[in-house]
Amino acid sequence: MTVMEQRGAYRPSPPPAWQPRTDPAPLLPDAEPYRVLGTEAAAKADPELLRRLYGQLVLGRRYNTQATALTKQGRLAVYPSSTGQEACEVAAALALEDRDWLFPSYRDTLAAVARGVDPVQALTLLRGDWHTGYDPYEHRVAPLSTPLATQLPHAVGLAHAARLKGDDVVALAMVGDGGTSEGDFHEALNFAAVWQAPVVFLVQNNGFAISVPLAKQTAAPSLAHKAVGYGMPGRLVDGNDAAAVHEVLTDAVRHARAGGGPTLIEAVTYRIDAHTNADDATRYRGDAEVETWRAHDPVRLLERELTGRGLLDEDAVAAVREDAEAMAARLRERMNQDPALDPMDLFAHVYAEPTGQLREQQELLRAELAAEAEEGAAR
Amino acid sequence: MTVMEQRGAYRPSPPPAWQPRTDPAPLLPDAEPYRVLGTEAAAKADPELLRRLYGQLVLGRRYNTQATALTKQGRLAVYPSSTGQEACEVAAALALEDRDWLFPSYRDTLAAVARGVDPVQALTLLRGDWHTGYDPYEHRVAPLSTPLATQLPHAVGLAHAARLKGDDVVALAMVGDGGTSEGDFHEALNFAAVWQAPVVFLVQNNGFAISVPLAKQTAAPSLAHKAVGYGMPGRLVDGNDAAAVHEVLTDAVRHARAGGGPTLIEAVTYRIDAHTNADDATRYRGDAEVETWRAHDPVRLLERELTGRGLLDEDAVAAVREDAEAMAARLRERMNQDPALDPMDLFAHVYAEPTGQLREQQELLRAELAAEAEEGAAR
Amino acid sequence: MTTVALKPATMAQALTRALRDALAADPSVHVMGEDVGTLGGVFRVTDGLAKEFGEDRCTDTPLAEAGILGTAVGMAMYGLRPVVEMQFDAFAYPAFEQLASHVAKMRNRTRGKMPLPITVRIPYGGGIGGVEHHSDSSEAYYMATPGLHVVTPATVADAYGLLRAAIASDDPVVFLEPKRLYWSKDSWNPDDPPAVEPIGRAVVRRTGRSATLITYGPSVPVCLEAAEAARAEGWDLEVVDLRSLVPFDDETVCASVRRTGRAVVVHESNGFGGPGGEIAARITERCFHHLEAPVLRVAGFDVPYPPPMLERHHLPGVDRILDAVARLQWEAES
Amino acid sequence: MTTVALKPATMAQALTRALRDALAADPSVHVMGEDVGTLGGVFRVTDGLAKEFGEDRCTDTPLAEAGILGTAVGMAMYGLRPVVEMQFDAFAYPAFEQLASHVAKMRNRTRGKMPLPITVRIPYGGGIGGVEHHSDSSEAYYMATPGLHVVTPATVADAYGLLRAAIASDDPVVFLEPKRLYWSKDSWNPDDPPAVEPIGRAVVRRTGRSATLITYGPSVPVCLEAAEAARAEGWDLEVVDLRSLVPFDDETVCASVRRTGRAVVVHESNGFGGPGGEIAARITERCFHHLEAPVLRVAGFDVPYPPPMLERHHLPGVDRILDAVARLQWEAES
Ligand SMILES: Cc1ncc(C[n+]2csc(CCOP(=O)(O)OP(=O)(O)O)c2C)c(N)n1
Ligand SMILES: Cc1ncc(C[n+]2csc(CCOP(=O)(O)OP(=O)(O)O)c2C)c(N)n1
Ligand SMILES: [Mg+2]
Ligand SMILES: [Mg+2]
Repeated sequence: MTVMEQRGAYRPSPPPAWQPRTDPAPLLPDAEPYRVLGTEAAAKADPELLRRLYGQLVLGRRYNTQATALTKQGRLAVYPSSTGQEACEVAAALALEDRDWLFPSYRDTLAAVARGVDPVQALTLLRGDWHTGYDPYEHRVAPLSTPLATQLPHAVGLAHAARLKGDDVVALAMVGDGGTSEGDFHEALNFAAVWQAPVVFLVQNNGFAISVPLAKQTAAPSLAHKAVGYGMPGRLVDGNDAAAVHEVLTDAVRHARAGGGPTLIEAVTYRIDAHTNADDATRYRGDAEVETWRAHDPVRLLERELTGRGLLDEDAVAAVREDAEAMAARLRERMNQDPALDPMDLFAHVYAEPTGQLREQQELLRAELAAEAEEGAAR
Repeated sequence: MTVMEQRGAYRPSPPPAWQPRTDPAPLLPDAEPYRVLGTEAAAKADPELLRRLYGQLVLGRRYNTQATALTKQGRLAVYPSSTGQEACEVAAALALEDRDWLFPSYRDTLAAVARGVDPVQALTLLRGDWHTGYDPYEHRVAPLSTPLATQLPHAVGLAHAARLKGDDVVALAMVGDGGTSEGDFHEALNFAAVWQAPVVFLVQNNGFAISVPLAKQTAAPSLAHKAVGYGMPGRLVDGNDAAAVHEVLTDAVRHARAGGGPTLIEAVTYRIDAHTNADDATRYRGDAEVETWRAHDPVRLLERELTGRGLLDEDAVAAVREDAEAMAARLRERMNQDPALDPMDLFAHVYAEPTGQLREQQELLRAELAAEAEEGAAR
Repeated sequence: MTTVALKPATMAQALTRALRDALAADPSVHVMGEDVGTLGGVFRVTDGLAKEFGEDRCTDTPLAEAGILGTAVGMAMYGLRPVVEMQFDAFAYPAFEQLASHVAKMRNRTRGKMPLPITVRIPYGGGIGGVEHHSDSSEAYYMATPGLHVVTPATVADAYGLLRAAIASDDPVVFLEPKRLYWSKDSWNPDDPPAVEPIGRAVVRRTGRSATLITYGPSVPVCLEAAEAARAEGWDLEVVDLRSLVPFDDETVCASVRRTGRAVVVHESNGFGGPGGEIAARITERCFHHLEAPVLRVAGFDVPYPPPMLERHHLPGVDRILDAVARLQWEAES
Repeated sequence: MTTVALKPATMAQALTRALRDALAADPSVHVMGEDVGTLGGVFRVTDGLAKEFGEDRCTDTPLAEAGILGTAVGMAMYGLRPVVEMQFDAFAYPAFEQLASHVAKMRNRTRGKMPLPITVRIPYGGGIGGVEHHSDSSEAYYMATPGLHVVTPATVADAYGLLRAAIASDDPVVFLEPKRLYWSKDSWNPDDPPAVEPIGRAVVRRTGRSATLITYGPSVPVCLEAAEAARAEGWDLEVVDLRSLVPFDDETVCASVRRTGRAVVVHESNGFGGPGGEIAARITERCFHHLEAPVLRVAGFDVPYPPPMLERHHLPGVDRILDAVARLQWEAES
């Protein structure tokens, strides 16, 4: 049986003999975002996992604040912070197996780092020394995608290819609430469902697309309600509840790996910082809203759960914070070094072999650089 | 209150204080396509309307067969027939008020004609003498759209503009099942819902996109299930039941006109003919399937209802058929005349004023035509 | 005698003023795009417009460029004059089908019955340290699409005049805004903004006798700088600012080249398949016997736009322009 | 002595054979697009492939061009070699963002770590009586996008050889198939199909001394016909078939023009901003002192592609080419 034949899609019979079709009910999301922390479900969660998530959340938060600080020091051109969204970032990385693939959006540096990408290489795009700083194949992390939603069909294609090759690889694709409005979102979800590709779509609904609030982006009951229109399950989860996001993602990944097809997950969260350091968020939202969400901070939510249940003591908290500070110090130090640059790289990777045209241009730049060096030496 | 403020879209509160949102239940389609003919609902239908629909169906069917015949005679380059889908075509035209707008896809010549467009002008695109043969403003029918689904955002924009101007105009946009896979479908529905634009989307699910069956196009429970993901109602209707399609469309148009926003309607129907005269449908589907659908023919369905209830006698049937034959004869006659062509038209409408570049090219062609004419005269 | 109060203004401010004046003058003008409302646009070009004219006249759309341009088409069909903002050059690509297959063709398709007076504002080009996809020079795509006008200002005054003209045009105009000139300044009289320039006329920004630099948008200041520097080498360069790529002003360009006998076309866009090929070819067709040397081109390299730290090597700079001028076969003259 | 059994084949058949041989030779090759499976494509180029290799190797996709190309990108990331079919030229536009922002740039973005060996087959050009959107010559868009190869065959043998080479290339190739040559015939030996041509070499299709016609794809047969007709006027025309627009074979082209001293570039694509500008400009840059006349261009008019009944007036035909040749300033010679 080919992959094409495994699809359980519908072909209507003539209306007079209408056939029962895919049942939409199980594809609809719950009325409320799924939560674990502070609920009975928390008791069933693996304490080891919770502690691991906590450690990563603290590291992630520190990474965000450090990277933002680096923009102020001119060491980073721009940083789209995921402060307030660390639960999603970290859970996305931890829900995957090593052989799986992550497709981050431009805001998801942290997910890439949590998956193992070198913290400095992950910032290459935003520092401006190259477009992607890491080898995507090393940790199976696609380049951070700047054009919104365009990475979603890539994830579908990769997952489909893996399945065709008989590999049980899952692709996790991340996108923002704003990105769901793009045609590529639609096409990716549709291909995934038709092909029953092992993909999980994680929408971080952080309330805004730059300045545009969700109410101007969609009129849907929830973004998770889009799933049924493709014939895949839609799940709604509290995006600040790391345990809940991790559980929902893990379930979806398992489902996909088992051949169950794609899932759309909407994680309800909030962008605490401005869109990027270059943005002025006071132009479009009030402090009160931000404060409400600060009270629902993902790090503190998990910390409260862990300390309340005696799974984390002061020493452990201190140790985690120390780790985070050490990471930040290393990051600062490395980012303070100027990256090595070779202007001739402009031509090195356009094609496998530079065309004749590019070789001519290479020579032109080489000559210019030589002249510049000479002038520099002469001065 | 501006149009922007009237939207009833959702803005989530922090998960700990999750707010009730748009109720998805009323947005979901029924489990079965809505039917009128042969059900109790038929008794409530206006006999006058049913007879009018019937007359139009017969005319429409005849138009389809005549146009297809014209392709065989080389009088039309190509014709995508809507035989089997006449109920949708005709109901779409009749459900609209005069001031409303129709946005047909490339297959919907018939809807344009049923709305009043000159039957020959409607074929200009397919005859090949120009791209659009009619003035879109005369009957408020947009040009037949060849690039699939691209006309849907146009309908949304027009409806939105009318609303901004205070006109209670509704736009009805038609698209095929295949067209729902395009990004433009998604973006149009989303804009419509966010703007609460007075648009009705009619998807004719005729089972195929050229050779590709619906099962390879979508895995959704139904195409109408896509509506909830945009926050608009989705309706499923038997597309061969003219009374049902007319009723569902009329409701949706009324709802839109009253400020209730857009509706997505899936009409389940079947393309009886090949994709176009140039297509060989035996390559991808069997006769048995076609026969099942022939048994559910929209013209016969309505005829059965009308004659069964004594609303149509043999004389009336004969009169309708005579009208249809007369229409076909006029169409044949007019299409047998070669259209008047002026090659200089190539330059006439590219811009309001031809650019200098175009004027040069105009002169070149003018000289060529003069030389041609001279040679012709010399021979 | 009245004294005119000249005040400094940036190109961004001139654009804002043009939009404001257009919105005030004509109720059918509507501004729309991502973040153009409450925020005033990521470059603040639409700053204050939503407040002044309401969100229905300056609208934050959902995040979908094909949807933005596609709905603008529908709005134009109903008699409005949409002014669409694409947030950055590369983010106009999702709208490419709407642009190429509808915006450019609707008037022609309907024998003039359904013109689409749409202005598509696109901040374009590099030099601002933008990460990938934020610095493309995409004018070649639009030039190759009959039915579009393609316009790009290089001065504060032209930013105002050309944008007003674009909005007033009954044809679709792709209005390319050189990002790195947004904060360039000039003085003008805000009580009497510059006249609305007709679209399609190039202008000689600097007269000279030795050779002509033909350029537009972000490269205009660079060429003027190069022309200054060239004096030291004994070259007196003329600089032509095209302002409009479509329609193309053959007259002004050829008059200059016939006078100088030598020309270099300068732009940021990639050289191969870029605007310079068309420009050089049509000059050569028209002025062949006046040319002392082939028309040369100085352009961005044929590579994807480089990362911020390398962009200065990609962009045509003064030295690269002067090197090209030096290759204009001056020996042949003597 | 072995006798070679030459048989007639159409260009469409040669393309089918190339796909079949590529699918058979390399399990990573996957064909995908609208109607390419069961139907075998609207031009039947993929006829029989789904049956022979299964639907997973030749796949009917949902109707969404960005989705097709976008998923192909992901498949290529995982080591496959997708061969994507766009049903018609204008229907490739929805995929423009994926093509320009990802397909063309992924190798560069990742410093060569993530090449995308994708072939995008696009039936292009007119002359088949297609209604609007079915006859665009969109090569200028692709030429202006660094990172893409752009290839187009004009003969049955090249259709085979170049498509095999495109699929074998580790870089993305936009493979433009001249629709109206699909049914053009030539004889070949099906047991020993022509060698795989390396991409990037033009070929002289006809030698001549008076002037060079530089062309590609659908205009090659027209130019050969024009060259025959020119004999009556006393002109001996050389015809160069570019075959590859990117990379561009300056060597072959310039060698010819240096020999003849005169050139006309011929293509269907609109003239303004079309490939001819680039070609004429680079010839002039390189061969200025060999030119007896400016390089002229014969191209489609700068109008949206006309309806079927008018297309013959738009397309460069023999007469228009000869008129251009006549304008090559022959007096200057004597
Ligand atoms: C195709 C495209 N259009 C526009 C942009 C410019 N842009 C960058 S981020 C952004 C908002 C994204 O919002 P969302 O998807 O909610 O993600 P978030 O920033 O909230 O993480 C926009 C409009 C882009 N990167 N890509
Ligand atoms: C954007 C675009 N892609 C491809 C095509 C080529 N094409 C024409 S009709 C068709 C199938 C359409 O199927 P559907 O939407 O179901 O409409 P139907 O033909 O059944 O009425 C295709 C692929 C097109 N016209 N536009
Ligand atoms: Mg967001
Ligand atoms: Mg269909």
